[in-house]
Amino acid sequence: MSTVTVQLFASYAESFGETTLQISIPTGSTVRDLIARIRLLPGATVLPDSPRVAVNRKFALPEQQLGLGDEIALIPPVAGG
Amino acid sequence: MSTVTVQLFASYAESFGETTLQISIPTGSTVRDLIARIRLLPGATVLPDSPRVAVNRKFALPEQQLGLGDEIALIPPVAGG
Amino acid sequence: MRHASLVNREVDPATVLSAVRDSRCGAVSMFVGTVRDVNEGRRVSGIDYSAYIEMAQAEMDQILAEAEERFGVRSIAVEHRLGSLAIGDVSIVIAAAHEHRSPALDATRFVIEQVKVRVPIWKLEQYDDGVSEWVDPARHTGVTGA
Amino acid sequence: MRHASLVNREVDPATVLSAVRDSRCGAVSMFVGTVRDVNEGRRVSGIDYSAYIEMAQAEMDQILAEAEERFGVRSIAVEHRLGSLAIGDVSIVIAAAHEHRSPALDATRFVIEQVKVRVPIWKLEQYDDGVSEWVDPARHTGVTGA
Repeated sequence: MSTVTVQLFASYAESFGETTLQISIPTGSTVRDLIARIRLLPGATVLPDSPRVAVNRKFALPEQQLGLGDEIALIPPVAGG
Repeated sequence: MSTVTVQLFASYAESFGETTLQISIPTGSTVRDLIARIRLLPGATVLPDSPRVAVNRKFALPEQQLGLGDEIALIPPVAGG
Repeated sequence: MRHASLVNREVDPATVLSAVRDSRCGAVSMFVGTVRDVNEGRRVSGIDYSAYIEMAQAEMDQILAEAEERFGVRSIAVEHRLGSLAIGDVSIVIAAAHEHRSPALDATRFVIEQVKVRVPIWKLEQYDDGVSEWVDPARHTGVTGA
Repeated sequence: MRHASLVNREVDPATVLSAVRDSRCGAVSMFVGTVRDVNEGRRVSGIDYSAYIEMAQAEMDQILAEAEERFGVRSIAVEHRLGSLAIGDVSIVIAAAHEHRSPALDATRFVIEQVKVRVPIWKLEQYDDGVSEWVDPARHTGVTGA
């Protein structure tokens, strides 16, 4: 197991009541696995069916494996411009 | 017969050496008839196969009849912007 | 607001932009045409713009009315400069405001395309070698001008 | 010239325009997004913009690089404001310069469309009735925002 830090923003930060989450996941877990763990937390009802996740500041696919030291963020629906 | 004044601009004014032409045409003449008369003048080599003509500040079709007091202009290829 | 004008002074994009801004509109699109230093491979030193002013005004008014009708823009403006322009000088500014971005962008493109084909304005291009020539966009490859 | 930035001060369209102007370019296209007073039928009093700044910067840099590649623009810039904006305030300015008009216009549209879908920036919309809400463009009819 290892612990990853997940950054939250905007409506997600509001719903979870935090700007970061500390999540314990087995080594070799994917983005999909991480989301499954996060769904168990209070506040997770804010998440859509397929929440966007950024790893190292790039949008990541569900099957992407997470590595030690990755910068991970959950990205709420964007509304720039 | 009546005499109409035709305004010239840009490359046309340069080629005819004038900014207006006075052309005598029969009453009831069309734009096409007017162009045929203008083609007889020195400088008319500048005109393309279908020169654009404006009557009362609007592009006119070849078959449009000319009336007394119409404001007539030959419009060289435009290049605004 | 609908405003078309031909002017013999500098055209200021910021002024035209301010003129169309509107608190109901989230989007303003603008097009700025300037004099390029090279055209069709020749070095340009400047351009003299002339017009059949009364008709050019009428056509520009008509183009803006059509843009309002087609795209529902809240406000739209075009200013075209005439006279002698140097490299980098602004020849035309078009600005359109709408609640949403797409119609604002569409309206701007519509106006510049229409100006290019139907507003009686002419360019006498001055080249570095002292020669000058009337620009005829159709004579070339379709890429003349902005 | 390629320049993307997120700023906490006013964005000045004229400054961005000057930054992209280039004597080789006959055409500059610009898009200006501002805060509208009504969205989805509700009266808006202001918008708080926030971002995942490091990623937003990286995405905007990437979008401009793609625009250069696709449209061959000579220079291109985007400035996005963050923080509390009032009605009429400029939230984003995009400007693109090219020798010719069509790629300049295409590049501007490309950048605003891409910003809307992939740059991690969020709007907390404040309404006149004191309520505030996170804007989710997908939840509505696709016409939210500029």
